[in-house]
Amino acid sequence: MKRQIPLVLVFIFGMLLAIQYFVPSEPSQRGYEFVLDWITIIGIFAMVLGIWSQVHVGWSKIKHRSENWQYSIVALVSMFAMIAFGLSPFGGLQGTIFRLIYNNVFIPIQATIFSLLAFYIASASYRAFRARSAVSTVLLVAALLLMLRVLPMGPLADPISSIGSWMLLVPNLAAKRAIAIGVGLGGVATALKIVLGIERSYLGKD
Amino acid sequence: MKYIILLFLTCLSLCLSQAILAQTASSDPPAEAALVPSEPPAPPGNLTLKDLPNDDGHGIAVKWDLSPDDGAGAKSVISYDIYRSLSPDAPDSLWKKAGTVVLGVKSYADKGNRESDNDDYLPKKTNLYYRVYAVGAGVRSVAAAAGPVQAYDNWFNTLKVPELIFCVVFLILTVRFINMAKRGIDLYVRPLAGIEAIDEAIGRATEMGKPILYCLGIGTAGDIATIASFTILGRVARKVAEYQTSMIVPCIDPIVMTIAQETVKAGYADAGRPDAYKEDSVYYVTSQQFPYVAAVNGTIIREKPATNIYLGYFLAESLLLAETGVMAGSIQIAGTDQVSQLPFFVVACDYTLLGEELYAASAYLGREPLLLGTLKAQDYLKAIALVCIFALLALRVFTGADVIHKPFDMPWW
Amino acid sequence: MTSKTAMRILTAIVALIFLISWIMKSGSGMSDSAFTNVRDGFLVTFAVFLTLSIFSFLYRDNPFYKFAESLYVGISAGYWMCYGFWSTVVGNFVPRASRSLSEFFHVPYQEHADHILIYIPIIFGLILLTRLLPKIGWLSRWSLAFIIGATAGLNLTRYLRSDFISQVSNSFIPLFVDWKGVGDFVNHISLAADGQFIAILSNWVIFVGVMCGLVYFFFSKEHKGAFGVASRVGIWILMVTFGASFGYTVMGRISLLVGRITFLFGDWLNIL
Amino acid sequence: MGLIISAVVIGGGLLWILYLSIKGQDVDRRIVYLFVGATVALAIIFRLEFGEVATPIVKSVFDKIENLPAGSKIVLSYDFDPAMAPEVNPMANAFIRHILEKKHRLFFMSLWATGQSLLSVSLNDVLKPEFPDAKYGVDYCNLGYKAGNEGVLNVVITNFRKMFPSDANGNSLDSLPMFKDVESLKDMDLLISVGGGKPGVKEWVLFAGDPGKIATAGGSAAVSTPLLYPYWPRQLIGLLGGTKGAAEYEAELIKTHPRFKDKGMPALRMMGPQTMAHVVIIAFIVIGNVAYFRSRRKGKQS
Repeated sequence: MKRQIPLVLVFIFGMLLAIQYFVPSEPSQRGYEFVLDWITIIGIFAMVLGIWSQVHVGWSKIKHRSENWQYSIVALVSMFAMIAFGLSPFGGLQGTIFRLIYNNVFIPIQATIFSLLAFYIASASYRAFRARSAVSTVLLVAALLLMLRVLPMGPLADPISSIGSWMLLVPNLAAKRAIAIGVGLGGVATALKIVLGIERSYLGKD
Repeated sequence: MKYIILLFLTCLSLCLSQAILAQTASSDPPAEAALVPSEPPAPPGNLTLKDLPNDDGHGIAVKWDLSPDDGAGAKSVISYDIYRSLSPDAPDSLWKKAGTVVLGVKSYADKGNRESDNDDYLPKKTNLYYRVYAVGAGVRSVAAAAGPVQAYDNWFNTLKVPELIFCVVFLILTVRFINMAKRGIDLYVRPLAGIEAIDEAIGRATEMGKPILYCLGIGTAGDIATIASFTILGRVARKVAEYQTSMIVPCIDPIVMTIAQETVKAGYADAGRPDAYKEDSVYYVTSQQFPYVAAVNGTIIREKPATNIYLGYFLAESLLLAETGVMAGSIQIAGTDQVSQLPFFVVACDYTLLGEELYAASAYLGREPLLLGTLKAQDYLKAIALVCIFALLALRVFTGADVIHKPFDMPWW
Repeated sequence: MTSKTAMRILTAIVALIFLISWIMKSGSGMSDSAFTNVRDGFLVTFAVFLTLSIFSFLYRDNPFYKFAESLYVGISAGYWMCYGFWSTVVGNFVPRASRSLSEFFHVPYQEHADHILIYIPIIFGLILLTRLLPKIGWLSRWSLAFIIGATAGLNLTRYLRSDFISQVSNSFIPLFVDWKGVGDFVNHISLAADGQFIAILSNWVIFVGVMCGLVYFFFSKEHKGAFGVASRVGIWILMVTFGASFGYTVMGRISLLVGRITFLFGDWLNIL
Repeated sequence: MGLIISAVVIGGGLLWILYLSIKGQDVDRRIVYLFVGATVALAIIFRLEFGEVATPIVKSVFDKIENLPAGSKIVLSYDFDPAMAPEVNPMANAFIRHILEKKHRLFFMSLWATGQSLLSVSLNDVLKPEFPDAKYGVDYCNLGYKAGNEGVLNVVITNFRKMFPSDANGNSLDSLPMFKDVESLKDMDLLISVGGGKPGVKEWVLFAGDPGKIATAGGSAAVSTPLLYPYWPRQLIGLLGGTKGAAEYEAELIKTHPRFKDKGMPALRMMGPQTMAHVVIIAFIVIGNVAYFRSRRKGKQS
């Protein structure tokens, strides 16, 4: 019961959906859409598990006064406040307070976290782009060429940007293709292992 | 050898069919014209209808001969309008406009809607009639009419034969190699630095008395990269339990969290220490990319894990996580199938699993014959892909290569 | 002075700056209503405070970052729940489940939907929730099995088309584009599609690159001899690509920072 | 002044760090962060602009417009949406200024529905205030948006009036003097498409420039620029790629027509922080390598 039924379910739904791909007829299309819908609807119930996990982890931190427990209060309060504002009596997703918080708290933090990448990309290049070996020199030179494209380089600007564009076009395409072919195969292999039940660690034990 | 020839032939056929498909998909070159007439253009000729193949039974393929005034004659055609109706002599108001195509095009796939309450509903197994007009500047020709025609369901999509062949070949190869492996034939796999590092990393965590952070990426359970990551997570959890270290698994999706909990629990049980598993070690953060990153970054900097493992589906957060990990002094192992993020992982992490290596990792860690078998099958398919590319190129060279600037025309950006 | 006292002093200074900024911003508000001015002054100042708190993480972890982080995560989780509720529950589920609920939420009830089928995912969903009950928690695996099985099935065939077959068939590129000599390459590095030398060179690089890249991904063969050379070339091609993509991305990331700094200097300090 | 302060602060700092790292000290990542943040901030505060020199691919577009005889007919197509606008709108505005300054006839149109409103913003913010003498229908006209993507080009290459019975304001084309000698795209002297998606520059080349043998130029977002490089120099006379390309064009425009100097050149201004930040990052890469080779040599000696 605990292991067999899930494995059977995996096999049935896996096979059905794999075969569905080849069948264009109407019942098959509708079935496909249903399954996609079902996954979304199960997702709703999963949200309950999400809230539960958050409250559980946060609450146990607060209860045990473990390190940084104060911030769990901030997280929980802001979560429930946001849920409350987002519900119907306050105007839902278009409610004034909901929008205000979203635009003036959420968006600025989001943009700032994203912009941390400007610093990180600099420190990563400083640390990693060193000519330690042939391979890392290639990495370094390619990156440097593309960065030099931005600077006003006078007569050198044209060849540098030509070569840079060429690198973005040609070797890039080759590498992407080679990776994509491998990824395609790996993805299929993983899916097959799951459907056939070769890989079953995700179903737990006992 | 037999197998190889057989495989080669199947691949050849499938690639040819691809090439033919690509040919038929390309449109005619733009026509040239020069005059402005005010009288209606001549109608298109020879209207033929048939059921649209490979569809769900709500489509009709419409074909016609170009109007004599399209690109020639009076050169007055701008486009063609396609109308459909349930009766050949219905009043104009009951003719539904199915579509418009520009000049020079002489076919239209009329894919109607499948819901009867939709405005564009195209009923199945019902007589349908079509009219095609050549449209000029403010005028249109008399109609070319045809019908009846009926739309039918199809039970097999013939355009997908290549995938079917590949699936079958892959399945056969996998079963074959799994059987070989089960019989005890040793299948060689080359060492992968990133995977060997996982073992060391867990040992290091034990020595340091620090946890291991395992991040499944920002994919949902619907991404195959996330699923591949689960298979690795199970094995990492098992080792973590054996070494008696702890692990932290922050998740971006409640379902991913649930599956991860089951996986980690099973890993602990496999190691014989089910009671060491703590439910709170696998937890849900939030379902959005940057808030998730903010929280994980905070965790990394506060817990200072000995090792951070990032495997799964990643976008812009790849560098945000990896650089924070460097700040915290962790050993970092990453892997993703997202080509756009590999550069950042390669630069910032100690070990990176590139693309397919992510999918191969569970087989490496588990070393079970079943898993190694699929790995071998993957290699064979890659060999077939290589042979295909070679063969098709040879074909092109020997049969007089047609010059298309394929690399510059493909939308692969 | 202990670090705790230092922190207290710092917090006080930050609070003071925040207050001054709030007052100044409220005073310089454009709106006629005092309330709007005070509110907008607060919001701009708060956004600045959060922006700087996040930046402070670059120095090291600190209470301001922890606060911003927790707030952000909490708001995000709440936002996501609301969004999920309105889009999935109200938008997707209610119209097919119940007429009275549809009327309550003012969404059109779908007459034609198959109302029985909607209960299958509900059952799966409820089964998923058994996780919260220790005794029958294992039941939830049925739902997980459904999701994983469906995902695996979906990906089993669809991955082949986009990532495998189309990539293989796209690799059939002409290796001898109508050859007209080396003129263009020598005079001027041109990437024109009809500048033959570069076109041919490019196609060869793509061809060799794909081949060697694939060789690199062979797992069950030792990378020795000719095979080893090919796999070395493969990794070189990958590295050129990675380096180029990295260098190319820098500009986009700097733009993000420019945006934030413009916000600080322009919208807050008004010195631009 | 700002440039001197920034150069002293940043340059001096970098030299000091180089000295430290040669002596064997490792640079803390926070120093790197500080430098990146400070350079970008200084560049923004002092509005640093660098002497962008037009690369041939940009210069050829500029020269084309510069050297066409007055009264030449030029099409400018807005093929982008608000998301792309920060990157490509400066190009479009620079083109408008340059074309009208040289007294050419300018035909606006758009293959993107979203281009229409961006187009009217340009008309109201740039064209009307800066060229009050330009007459609608004589010096410029707005054909607006037409659905049909490259199909539109297919038609207008043979005849404008078929696709555009009237302009965006409802005037018939025959009532506009500038259309007197215009039958189709082939009567145009230059086609310019500004955009980064599809349909965009590539479609203009394949469906208009190439079949009609009309000079075509383009401006595109940085992401799609490498894809367009192959068409240069034969099918495209020139191309402005991303903010960098736009800045080069603006620099060239200011050089030749100084009266635009105070009009605010957004791409040039954007390039200031970009250039500074890139210099700093490249400098750090160099410092890192110097330190690395030095430590390796030391390692060998001992």
